[in-house]
Amino acid sequence: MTEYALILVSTVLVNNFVLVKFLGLCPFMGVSRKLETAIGMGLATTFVLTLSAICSYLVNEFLLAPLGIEYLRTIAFILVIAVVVQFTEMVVHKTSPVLYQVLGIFLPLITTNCAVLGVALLNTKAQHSFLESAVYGFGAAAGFSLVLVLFAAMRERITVSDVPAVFRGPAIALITAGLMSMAFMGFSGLVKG
Amino acid sequence: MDLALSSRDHTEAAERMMQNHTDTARVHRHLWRFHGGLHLPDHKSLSSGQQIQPAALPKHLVLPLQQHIGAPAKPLVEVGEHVLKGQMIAQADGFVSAPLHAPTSGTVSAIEERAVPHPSGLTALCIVIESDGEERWVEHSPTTNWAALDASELRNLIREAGIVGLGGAGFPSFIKLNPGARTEIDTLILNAAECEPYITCDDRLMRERADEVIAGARIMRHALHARHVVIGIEDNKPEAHAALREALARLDRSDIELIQVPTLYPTGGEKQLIKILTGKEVPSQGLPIDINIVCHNVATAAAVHRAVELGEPLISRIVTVTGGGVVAPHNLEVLIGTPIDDLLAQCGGTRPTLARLVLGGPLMGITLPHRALPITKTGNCILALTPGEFGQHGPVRNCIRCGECARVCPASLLPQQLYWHARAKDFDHAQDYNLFDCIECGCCAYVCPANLPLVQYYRYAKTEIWAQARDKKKSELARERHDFRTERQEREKAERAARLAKKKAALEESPAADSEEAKKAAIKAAMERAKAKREAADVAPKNTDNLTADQQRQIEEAEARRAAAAEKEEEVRK
Amino acid sequence: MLTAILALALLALVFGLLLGYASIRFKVDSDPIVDKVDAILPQTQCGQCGFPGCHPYAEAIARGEADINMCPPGGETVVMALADLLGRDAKPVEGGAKEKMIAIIDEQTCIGCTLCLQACPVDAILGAAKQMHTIIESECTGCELCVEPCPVDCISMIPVKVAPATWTWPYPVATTQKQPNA
Amino acid sequence: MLFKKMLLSAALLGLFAVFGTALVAFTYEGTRERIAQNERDSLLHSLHALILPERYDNDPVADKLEVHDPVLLGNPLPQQVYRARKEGKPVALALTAVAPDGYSGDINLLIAINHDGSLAGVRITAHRETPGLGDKVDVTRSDWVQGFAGRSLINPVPEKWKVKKDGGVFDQFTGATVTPRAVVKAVHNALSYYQQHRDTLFDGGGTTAPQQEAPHGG
Amino acid sequence: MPTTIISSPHLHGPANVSNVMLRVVYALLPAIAGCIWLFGWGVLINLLVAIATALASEAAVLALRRRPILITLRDGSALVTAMLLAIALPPLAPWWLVAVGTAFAIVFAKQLYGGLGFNPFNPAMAGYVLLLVSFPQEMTSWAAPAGLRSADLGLVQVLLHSLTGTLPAGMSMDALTSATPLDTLKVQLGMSHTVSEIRGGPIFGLFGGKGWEIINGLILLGGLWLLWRRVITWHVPVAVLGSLGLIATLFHLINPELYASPLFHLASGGVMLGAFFIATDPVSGATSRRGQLVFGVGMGILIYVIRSWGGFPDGVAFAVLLMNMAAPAIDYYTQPRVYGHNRG
Amino acid sequence: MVDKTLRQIAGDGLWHNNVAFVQILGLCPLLAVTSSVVNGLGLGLATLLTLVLSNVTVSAIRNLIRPDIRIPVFVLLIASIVTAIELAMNAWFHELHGILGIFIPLIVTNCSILGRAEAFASKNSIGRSFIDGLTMGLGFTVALVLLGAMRELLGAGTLFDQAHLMFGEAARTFRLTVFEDYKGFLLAILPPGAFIGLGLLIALKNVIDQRRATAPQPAATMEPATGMTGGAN
Ligand SMILES: Cc1cc2nc3c(=O)[nH]c(=O)nc-3n(C[C@H](O)[C@H](O)[C@H](O)COP(=O)(O)O)c2cc1C
Ligand SMILES: Cc1cc2nc3c(=O)[nH]c(=O)nc-3n(C[C@H](O)[C@H](O)[C@H](O)COP(=O)(O)O)c2cc1C
Ligand SMILES: Cc1cc2nc3c(=O)[nH]c(=O)nc-3n(C[C@H](O)[C@H](O)[C@H](O)COP(=O)(O)O)c2cc1C
Ligand SMILES: Cc1cc2nc3c(=O)[nH]c(=O)nc-3n(C[C@H](O)[C@H](O)[C@H](O)CO)c2cc1C
Ligand code: SF4
Ligand code: SF4
Ligand code: SF4
Ligand code: SF4
Ligand code: FES
Repeated sequence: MTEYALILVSTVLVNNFVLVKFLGLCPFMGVSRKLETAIGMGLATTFVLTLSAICSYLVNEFLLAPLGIEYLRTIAFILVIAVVVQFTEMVVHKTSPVLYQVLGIFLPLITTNCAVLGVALLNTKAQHSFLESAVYGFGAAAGFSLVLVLFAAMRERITVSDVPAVFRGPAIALITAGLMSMAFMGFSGLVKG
Repeated sequence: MDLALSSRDHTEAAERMMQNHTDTARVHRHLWRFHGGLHLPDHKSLSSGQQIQPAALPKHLVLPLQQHIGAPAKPLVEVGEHVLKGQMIAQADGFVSAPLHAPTSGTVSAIEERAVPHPSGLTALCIVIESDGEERWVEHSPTTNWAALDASELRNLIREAGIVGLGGAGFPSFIKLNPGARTEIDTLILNAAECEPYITCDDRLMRERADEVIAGARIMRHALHARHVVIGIEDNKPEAHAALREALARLDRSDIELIQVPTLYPTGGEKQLIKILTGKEVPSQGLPIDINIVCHNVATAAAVHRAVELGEPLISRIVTVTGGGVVAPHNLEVLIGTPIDDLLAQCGGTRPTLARLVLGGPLMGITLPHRALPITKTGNCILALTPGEFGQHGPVRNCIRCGECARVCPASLLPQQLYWHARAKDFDHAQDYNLFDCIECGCCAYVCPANLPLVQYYRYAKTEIWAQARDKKKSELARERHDFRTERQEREKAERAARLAKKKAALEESPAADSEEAKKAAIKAAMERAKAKREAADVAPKNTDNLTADQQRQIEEAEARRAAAAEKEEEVRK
Repeated sequence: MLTAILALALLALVFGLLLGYASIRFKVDSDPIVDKVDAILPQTQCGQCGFPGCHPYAEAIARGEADINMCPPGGETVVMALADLLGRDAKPVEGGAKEKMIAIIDEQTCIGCTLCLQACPVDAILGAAKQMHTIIESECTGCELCVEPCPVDCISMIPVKVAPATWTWPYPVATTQKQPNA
Repeated sequence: MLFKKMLLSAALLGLFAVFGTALVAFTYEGTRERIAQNERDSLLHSLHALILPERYDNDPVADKLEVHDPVLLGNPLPQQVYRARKEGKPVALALTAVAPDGYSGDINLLIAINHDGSLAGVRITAHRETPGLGDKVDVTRSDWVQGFAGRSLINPVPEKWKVKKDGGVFDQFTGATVTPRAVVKAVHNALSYYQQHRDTLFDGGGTTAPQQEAPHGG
Repeated sequence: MPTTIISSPHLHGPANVSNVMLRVVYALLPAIAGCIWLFGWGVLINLLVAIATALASEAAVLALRRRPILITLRDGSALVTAMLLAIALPPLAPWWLVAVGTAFAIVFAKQLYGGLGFNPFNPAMAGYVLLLVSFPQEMTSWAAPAGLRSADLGLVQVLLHSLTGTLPAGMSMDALTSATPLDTLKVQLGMSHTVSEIRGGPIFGLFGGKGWEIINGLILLGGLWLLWRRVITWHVPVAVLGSLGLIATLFHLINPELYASPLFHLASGGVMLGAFFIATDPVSGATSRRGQLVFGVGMGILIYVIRSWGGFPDGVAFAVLLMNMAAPAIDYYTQPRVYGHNRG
Repeated sequence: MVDKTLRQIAGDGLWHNNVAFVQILGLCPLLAVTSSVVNGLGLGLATLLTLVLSNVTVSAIRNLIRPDIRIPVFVLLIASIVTAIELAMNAWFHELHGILGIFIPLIVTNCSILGRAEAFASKNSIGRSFIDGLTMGLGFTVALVLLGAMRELLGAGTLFDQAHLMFGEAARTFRLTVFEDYKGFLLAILPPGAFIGLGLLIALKNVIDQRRATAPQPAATMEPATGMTGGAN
């Protein structure tokens, strides 16, 4: 049990995907202008990331590894991800129009979020078990969502600030992300190994 | 006493008895508190000792047609007409509107755009009366037996008297005396708080004319069938409180509660007073009447009394002229329309240190660009401030989010958030933070260590939002009309094409009709069609489908102008 | 190597079926974004944006072909609203914001040629052939499209009059606070 | 209709999958040898820095052994032992070990021990110590780690197998004692492990690496 | 027509930004005096370097932006930032360390966002963390407190050291510095010593570090004065100290040999400064009262977590920055109920 | 000579619509691997190659594929190309491959590649798509190298350290020690430094744009040239 908790702490805080591992930065910068959209994106990503971590694990374990074609991992994973995203969209669309309103528009964006492929690849690299893979995926997404939401709230504040003209927009957002990343360094060492 | 005893009066009497049980029960109504508020240096002693004196009759009186919330009044008089004191010179135009009466007898010398006391400093249509100095009253009759009138008759009297709220907002009072579908008005509150510094006109009114206030309260209560009547007065006006208590005792009106509330700006705000006295909150975007409460200013009550029991319309009000910049502060009974300059002169003129002239109190009043402006029904105070009276004024800095403003905001808003969004012109967010619940009391700006002109930001945002709403409405209309036009053009095009096709088909189908006769007939028919069309066009110009009343009016006006122009041309030709 | 190709081809085949199914099953019919954009545009229908009216401009924006700052009548407000809606960065309006104007016809000069009437995109001009024309003030959007066609130059643009009721508070200027007046 | 469209999509996707996979598969076939060689080379490269190539004639990368000792080798996972021999006789071995109590977690070490029990050299292969402080144990940052060469369990005496601050002979860095302390301890442990298993570690030689488990240290 | 339109209110209360900032400066004075007495002249030199850098870099940015300089400098916020950063830095820090940190604080953490009032992060702590992660060696060598160092430096010697890094002959840095109590605790716990063994060391006093107890007391004094002068409210300090104390008590009760006492935690490192002077920074903190409580509790928890299980001996600066990050979201979710709106 | 439109394409890729500075895409590799010039250059070139190949392939098959499976097909193609490149790098730049690690396969999800395929290559001829891929890729590489240079210089005081990873053993001498005896400003090579560094570069670009907007427009040839000098730097 503790090892799962450790994976969670590690992925959410210590090795935060966005601020420390540098994964999923494009949506982090792109979908953080508004708090509400950030929350939507966070939820959608969490769902897809967890699911695709599981699916990639299965594909790796039961298709690639037995056949000895691990070198096709990237292709296979990205296919899995594309399908998971489409599939999610389909299910959400069918089961809950409300949820679709909230999450639907973000789903296409997730295919090109490197965090998703990153989780799949890192999972195989770390030789995680099925459950570990799932927890790792979930933790990564939770960490992503956490900083995305906080960042969005900050950005809403920054957009009404008197930022010098040349820094307005992405520049100050990146510097803010830098300071966030600096703050997150405080968590380093929390989980050793 | 003279109330006809109806069934509801039984309960009323029973309540009165209950309340009579001990005298203190009334005084010790449970008081609530509203969030925030300010303890301010009150500066009231400058003028509170000054008895109400009549202001001198001015030569010219300027009466803006809009002195109230709602539509401007419509003039009933013409230039050159002689009017009598109290004569109605403009009538209410629509439901939310109020008539205007001549404050004195004299001649209407102009109906024109004049500068009005408004923060914009813009002009508006005014009736100007040259007084004849005779103060001749129009015939007016008191209604002594008002208790016999039903509520709607009473309201009509009050409406015809042009009474609007004298507490500041200037909302036509008769509307607020209409409980509407709700038969139960729980509480009528008389606002005697007068919470802003410097102002003492209500204070003096209560000290000197407590009976009038109470009489007005009774009329209002009758109109509203209110179960309770409460007068809320701040505890920094002991004399007024004593006067009212004495009058209540003398008149045996123990059914009217007189409650002292702690002095805390802005206790006099309607919503805040309601909260203090009843613990209830007026819903956002709602009205006191939604929670079965009505709140009137004490001066409004006095005016109602005068209108009903003396038959005098609202032609004067009490104005406090005060501040360090005026030589001798006074409380003056002023005819509506009197120039502010005259009032200042009557108070010994201004001192050279005068830095700013304000109409209203120091927290909510508007800055006057000059003195040649008339007093209107809502003008309760003229404040001549000297630099020393502004308080601390350093440079304007950025908001440091200290939260002081939120601590004092009586509406529990987050003023700094409103500020941030108003500053960024992000009006949607400003509204998310409930911009329109701001009562513009100025508490936030008073405490703001960054000296931000917070209230101006809110006013800017509010007026911009309204302007945007107007624009939006207009653009909606434009879209509709554009779509309609496009559709029409397409329809016409299609029709034309169809006609053409038909014609062509017809021509092809009947090559036999190539005869001379047929051709002639066709030409004739075409000519006739064209003629008919021309005639039709003459009778009914284009574009007259789907018009609004407003457009119709404009068309009529245009036609009239056109007719006049034609006449003129005719004359010229002759 | 063959296993590799086969395995992946199979995977792709399955996924292809799935995606093909999904794409048919969930085809999006119309683009609601166009309507949302159109709702924000001021509907002046003036064509200054380079498109024949607001709706075409909205379509162009939705297609990503037009920038969001091309509508001068809409000004900053519209740019900000669009930026908000589309998640793009707001930028200054092309050509700068303009004062609100309406057209007025000099009724003494008008010869009743109906040209302006045909030009008006919102039917705000009244009149008939050979009769004097009038502009309905409340309907005129100030698009200036009628000015050009008039053969006798009797249409002019005047600023909309501000009354106390339509007046808006000025944006606070930091330094004006606490400055004495009178 | 619908079904046909689906099939078409699937077929197309499948087609491209075949193309793509073929491309990758060909590349894979073309690079496989080289990549394996690369991996060998880079391992050899590290070994060479510790055990000079002249000293042996076998293929230490192939002559490898997996051993397991969570206590002395600092990690519950199996560790690798690469053995160098000359003319079949044991010369030295390099074993991977972990210093678990680094400042920010595990420090991975490659420790080369001569057959006689003296250190041929130590390298840090992976660590997460603070740049500028603890990372000086890395040979690219300072030559502190070179100081281990020639040491053994009796050089210095066990009480002196410590950093100077704790009364030993090894330097620490200003402001960072934790990392050197951890490394010194790990190296010492590895030496102890070697001493305990010295006899069995070189067993089962030859070029074919037996998947043999060394007996547990106790 | 009026030239400018002046909105009500026409009165203003006595508060202004410069006064607020000046009060913070006054409240810091006792602690500064204590630091100089305890750690020597280095503290004073740090202060001077920091203030000079802060003012100069703020002026530089303002000049670049063509904004009024003097009026802005007079608001005193740069002064406060400089002073807070300076007393958080090691007393024997080289001048460039102080200058780099202060310049980063003012330029990157404050002025790039538009200056006073706009910065989402606490400038002083941003500068501090920057230095901590960039120059860990310089940042971890603290001057030993008076009575524990084997040598003393005069003002000129300290100045010389700050400017050139040279010490008088025969003196070594080791003689002047010692590990801080928190650092010692962390390292020695890592070596499997028990708390009571560690606490027996010479650098520990009654309940905290020797000398540090006094400094923290002086800071507390200043903080209470700020409370009394209504510059700050009780919410943040109480939340920080309360939550930290509570968690520390909890763990201390579970295993006193592994987890130090709550008093030790409260009186060590930057907790007092953090609770009264840093977390209370209005600009980068939460605004609403409820939000401030959340902010403070979050900070207390983070301080404890980082101290006990993280890689850094003290977590105040990180905790502040992390909570700064969360402040806008906290504010968003702790809005007060507006008059006339339904609860919830 | 390139004709006008091609030049515009180039200008877009290198400057006006630069993947990193304007589109703010491909951030993960941009920030993750730029702790030194050589790392940045390595990944930049890999990305450049992928972009060119994918653009050309997509353009070549643009008339073949149906809209509903367009994206999966593109993704598949890109993934294949990337994997092939990864294998090649592992074979010929083994150490660099080790350092860049997971960010090589992640080129697949570099939004700019799919973005270019979608927005440009699927609508343009092969030649134009080639130019687009080349300049977009170059623009991205320039960004990677600039950021790498900035961080390496500030963080370690050197430039082109470990150049042998890319250019073979002879290149060890490329290393330029700019500041002797430099303390090392660690922040620059730590994650925060990456964010802040890119922020500063974008601001710098804004400054240049602003200058150029106010200054009288020089010859149009300036545009690509500015980007190029950055690359040769
Ligand atoms: C647009 C508007 C409509 C109102 N309608 C009513 C009404 O129907 N009944 C009523 O009792 N008061 C009505 N009021 C009056 C308010 O309750 C309130 O007394 C008035 O706005 C003055 O309050 P203030 O000075 O605190 O702003 C209305 C006010 C406004 C502005
Ligand atoms: C901040 C604020 C302070 C006010 N103070 C008073 C006051 O002291 N006395 C008063 O009668 N009305 C005051 N008003 C106006 C009341 O809200 C309300 O409009 C009035 O009592 C309604 O009565 P009326 O319609 O008879 O004017 C204040 C309004 C606001 C917003
Ligand atoms: C941010 C930071 C990072 C540190 N990193 C290390 C490290 O990587 N290795 C290390 O041994 N000590 C590191 N330390 C230093 C320890 O806290 C401690 O000061 C030192 O290791 C033991 O103290 P001493 O060298 O004075 O005996 C670091 C300290 C800080 C504040
Ligand atoms: C109570 C209080 C605490 C403050 N704390 C800090 C602080 O911790 N760090 C800092 O840089 N500035 C602090 N300031 C100063 C100022 O608010 C700060 O420089 C702003 O964040 C700059 O915009 C403080 C000011 C006050 C009034
Ligand atoms: S009082 Fe002024 S400085 Fe303080 S939070 Fe409110 S607006 Fe900002
Ligand atoms: S003016 Fe508005 S925001 Fe300010 S204190 Fe009054 S009600 Fe609150
Ligand atoms: S410029 Fe604006 S108002 Fe004019 S047509 Fe275009 S979108 Fe409509
Ligand atoms: S175009 Fe000019 S002349 Fe012709 S109808 Fe219009 S206003 Fe009259
Ligand atoms: S590169 Fe775009 S999300 Fe990582």
